[in-house]
Amino acid sequence: MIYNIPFFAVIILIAVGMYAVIFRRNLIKIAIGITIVESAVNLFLITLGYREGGVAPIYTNLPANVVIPGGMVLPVPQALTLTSIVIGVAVLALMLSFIIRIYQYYGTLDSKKVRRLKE
Amino acid sequence: MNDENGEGLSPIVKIISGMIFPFIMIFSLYVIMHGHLTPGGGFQGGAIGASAIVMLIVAFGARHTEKRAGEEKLSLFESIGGTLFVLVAILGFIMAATFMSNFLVGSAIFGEIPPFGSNPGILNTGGILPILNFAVGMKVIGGLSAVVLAMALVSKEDD
Amino acid sequence: MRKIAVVVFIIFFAFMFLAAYDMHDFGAPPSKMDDYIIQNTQNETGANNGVTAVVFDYRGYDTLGEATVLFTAIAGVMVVLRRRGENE
Amino acid sequence: MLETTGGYWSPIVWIVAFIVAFLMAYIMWGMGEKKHAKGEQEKPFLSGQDEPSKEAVHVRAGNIYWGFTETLSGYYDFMKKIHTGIINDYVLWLLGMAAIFFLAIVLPGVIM
Amino acid sequence: MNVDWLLTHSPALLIAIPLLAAFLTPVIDRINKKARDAFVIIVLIIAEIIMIALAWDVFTGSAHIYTMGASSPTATIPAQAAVPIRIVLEVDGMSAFMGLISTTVSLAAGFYSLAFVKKETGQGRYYALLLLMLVGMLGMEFTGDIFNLFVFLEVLSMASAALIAYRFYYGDAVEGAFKYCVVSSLGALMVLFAIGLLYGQYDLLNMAALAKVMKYTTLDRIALVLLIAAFAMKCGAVPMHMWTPDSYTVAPAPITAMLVAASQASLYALFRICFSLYGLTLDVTTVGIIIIALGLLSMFVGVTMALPQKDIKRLMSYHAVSQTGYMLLGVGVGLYLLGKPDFDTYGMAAMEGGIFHIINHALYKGLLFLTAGAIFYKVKTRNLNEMGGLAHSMKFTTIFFMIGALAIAGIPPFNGFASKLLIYESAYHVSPILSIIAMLVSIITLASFVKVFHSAFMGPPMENAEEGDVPKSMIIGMAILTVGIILFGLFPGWVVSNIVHPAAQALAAQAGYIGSVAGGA
Repeated sequence: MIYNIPFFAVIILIAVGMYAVIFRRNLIKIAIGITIVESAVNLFLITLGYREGGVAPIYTNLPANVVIPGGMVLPVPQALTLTSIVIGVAVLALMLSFIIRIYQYYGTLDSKKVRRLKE
Repeated sequence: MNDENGEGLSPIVKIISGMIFPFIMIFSLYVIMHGHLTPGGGFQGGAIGASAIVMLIVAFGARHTEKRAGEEKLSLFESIGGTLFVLVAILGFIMAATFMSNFLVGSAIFGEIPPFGSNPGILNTGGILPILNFAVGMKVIGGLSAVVLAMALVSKEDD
Repeated sequence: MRKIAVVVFIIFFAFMFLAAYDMHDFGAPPSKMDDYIIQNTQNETGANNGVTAVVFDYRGYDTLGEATVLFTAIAGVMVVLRRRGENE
Repeated sequence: MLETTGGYWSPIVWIVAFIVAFLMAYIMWGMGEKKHAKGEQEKPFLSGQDEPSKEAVHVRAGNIYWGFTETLSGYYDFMKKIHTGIINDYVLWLLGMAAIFFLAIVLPGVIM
Repeated sequence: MNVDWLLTHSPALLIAIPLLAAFLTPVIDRINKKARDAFVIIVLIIAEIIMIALAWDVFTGSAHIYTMGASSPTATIPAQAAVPIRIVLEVDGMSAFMGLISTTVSLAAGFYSLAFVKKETGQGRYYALLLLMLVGMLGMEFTGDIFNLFVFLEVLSMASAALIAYRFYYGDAVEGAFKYCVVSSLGALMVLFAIGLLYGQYDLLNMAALAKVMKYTTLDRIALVLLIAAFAMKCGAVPMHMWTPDSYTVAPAPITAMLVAASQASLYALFRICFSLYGLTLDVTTVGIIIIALGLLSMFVGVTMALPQKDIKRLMSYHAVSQTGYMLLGVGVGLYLLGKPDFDTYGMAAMEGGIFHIINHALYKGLLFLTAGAIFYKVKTRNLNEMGGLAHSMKFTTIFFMIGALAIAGIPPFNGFASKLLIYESAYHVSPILSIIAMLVSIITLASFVKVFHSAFMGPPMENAEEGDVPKSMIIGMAILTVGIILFGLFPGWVVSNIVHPAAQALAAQAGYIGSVAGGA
């Protein structure tokens, strides 16, 4: 369906992120890939709540001609996105600090060499 | 060009970032305190405030910033913000029926109920929302800047 | 090995595209719960901003969890990047 | 007393039975020959050789079940090949299993 | 503040008290270290007491509903609305059961940590993260809201990842933590995407309300696949188990015991999704077979990989994978038979076995990891080849280890036997091969623990081993779990009918789950 282009964009973005996680061996690139997937999912949540021609669900200085509730976009997906963005920041911070330590103790960022734990 | 620690950017950057630092903080506070009226809120305002501190870290160097406000102090700030959030949530038990209930709606503090529909925005509304926004703002300012400071200090440890 | 990876990748995303194809039309979401929130945010929470009302009131518990995640991650960063040799 | 579909299981009865069996074994052991010589007779007989010290004959962990892993070496080689320890592969396994579940659960619904 | 008030608010209190304590712990740490230790232990004991009270009330009465921020805890649906708007906590038998596991294991780990991390820096944050892990587990188990499940899943993952890397100076600890962090955050993102799919279709986030309108469309199927894959990965099912040994091995021992409980929280989420969210709308045969297959693979691969390991904690981690297989098998058989006429006889027994095995596994695997930590504390190595003769100096640890090892191998009269018996008998009716494999796995489990016992505790004493056993607080931590194992082993009938049966019933009866939040099904 042609109207679903934003959803297709989300999937393509997820595919890009997953590609980085699976096929790239640099740990920082893996972290970047996860962040891209994260952004894609956030984009997905935001697009879920869009109503055609809707304005933000804020009553401060709201234009008079807006239909309530049909003329406003959905507030819940925005709140979910906000939550998920902060969670993404938290994950990224933790992951980067792990990478810093890995680089100190292994001297490399290659995921094929960061494997003292195996079998 | 460098100060006695051998780090930080040029004096021009230092002076200008020092000058605009209070303005960014005021803007951050504005975004936090108007969270229940306009787009924005605790997280967004907190991120702005944290970016001001990160700007200082970049301009003056991590060691210099650490002397003024160490990562431990910043994360203490964060702990206090988190505690405030939970305490307000727990007050819901005592003041009203359930955890996290908005017990301030209808009271004198932030309790005004705005007229339905479009209005210019009254600051004294929102119940516990402004307080929670403030708590979260504190948390985010403390937390994010503490993370950046910790990472900047660790990358300096080697040399 | 790389061939298997490519095949898995293609199968997985074929079904994800199926999901995108099957979604409701963009711009016309179902809105039972959200309409209630839009209509009642002002008299129930006293806030003009619907999103903030959801974030801190209707789904305030989620925000508590989210603040906890942030706190957790920051405590984690401090633990991982801490200096050693103070207590020992 | 735990009722199962095929019967029941009662640990108390089991313990009583265990104690009874233990007592019977103890009594039988007590009825054995009592006048064997201490010292010389307790040592194992190794074709006249001296018994090696305990440290020398202690089997280390890596050697226990050597025969088992050797017999199943084909299986274990395959397992070692799979457990690469590379993070990319871990994610690929996750994605692969999701793909298999997709084929098993979603595909029948789409076809029908 | 009477008992009724406490019971009504206990679901929220159980989250709020450890959470507040977690925020306060770094502050108290700056003031006094001893006060911090006492504070953490007191909070854990309070949580345990409230949890037991709540669980008792749930098992004897009905499910507790708690609506966050509403005018009354049971007002799930506002007057003018047709669906739940706010976040609802729903503590039914299964949630209370899992909550008991989480708090008990946390209490043991808390006591154990007092001595175990005494020489480390950054203890204030260590305890804060330990409390946050408890919060994450309880949050996941109590919530009735699917997005909230995601949030607490992330709390749990982040706290676990940070604690796995606690001893970062070993290098490989950070590697294990990084791997855990990557797979768990990707899994969580898959969960979030699935939540988006469900939300986009029904505009609902409450699980009971979603279950009421669930139609099992293609999108629902895709969401189901993503949820199953993510949660099966998080609970360590083969072949997505590779992160499990990596991260369990390098984490400090009390944290490993907590991680066992944490992966069981994911297992709970998997069961909750299958039984309560989808229930009979899903294709129970296919999904049941998938879960049974995952269980069989986990059992077999886990135990065979455990046998040749030389690292004591890595060996036990593979056993954790293998024991997870039993739970998947038991509950998978239940799901396979759900809605079929056999369910009331074999299906229920299988589910009881699988669920009983969850608590048994948490107790004895927690205990075994704690004894492994005690060994590491004494000899400073995890390599079995370098150990020997520890029974000479560590009497208590040896006894605890023997009890744990006999319980995990399913030797009567310990608790492992009771739950495995239930699983064998009921799985036999689906296919005899399932029971045969399960028994075979049990035998190899015993074999590999004989190996550990022989190489760590038997033999001549080590030259460089210190005299004496581990400190008292570590023994208390292990003793808590040991008492649980013995009690559960001696009174399995009472436990199954009073604790496990309500939990299994809560999972199987979807109508009850929906009805208590969203009105009649």
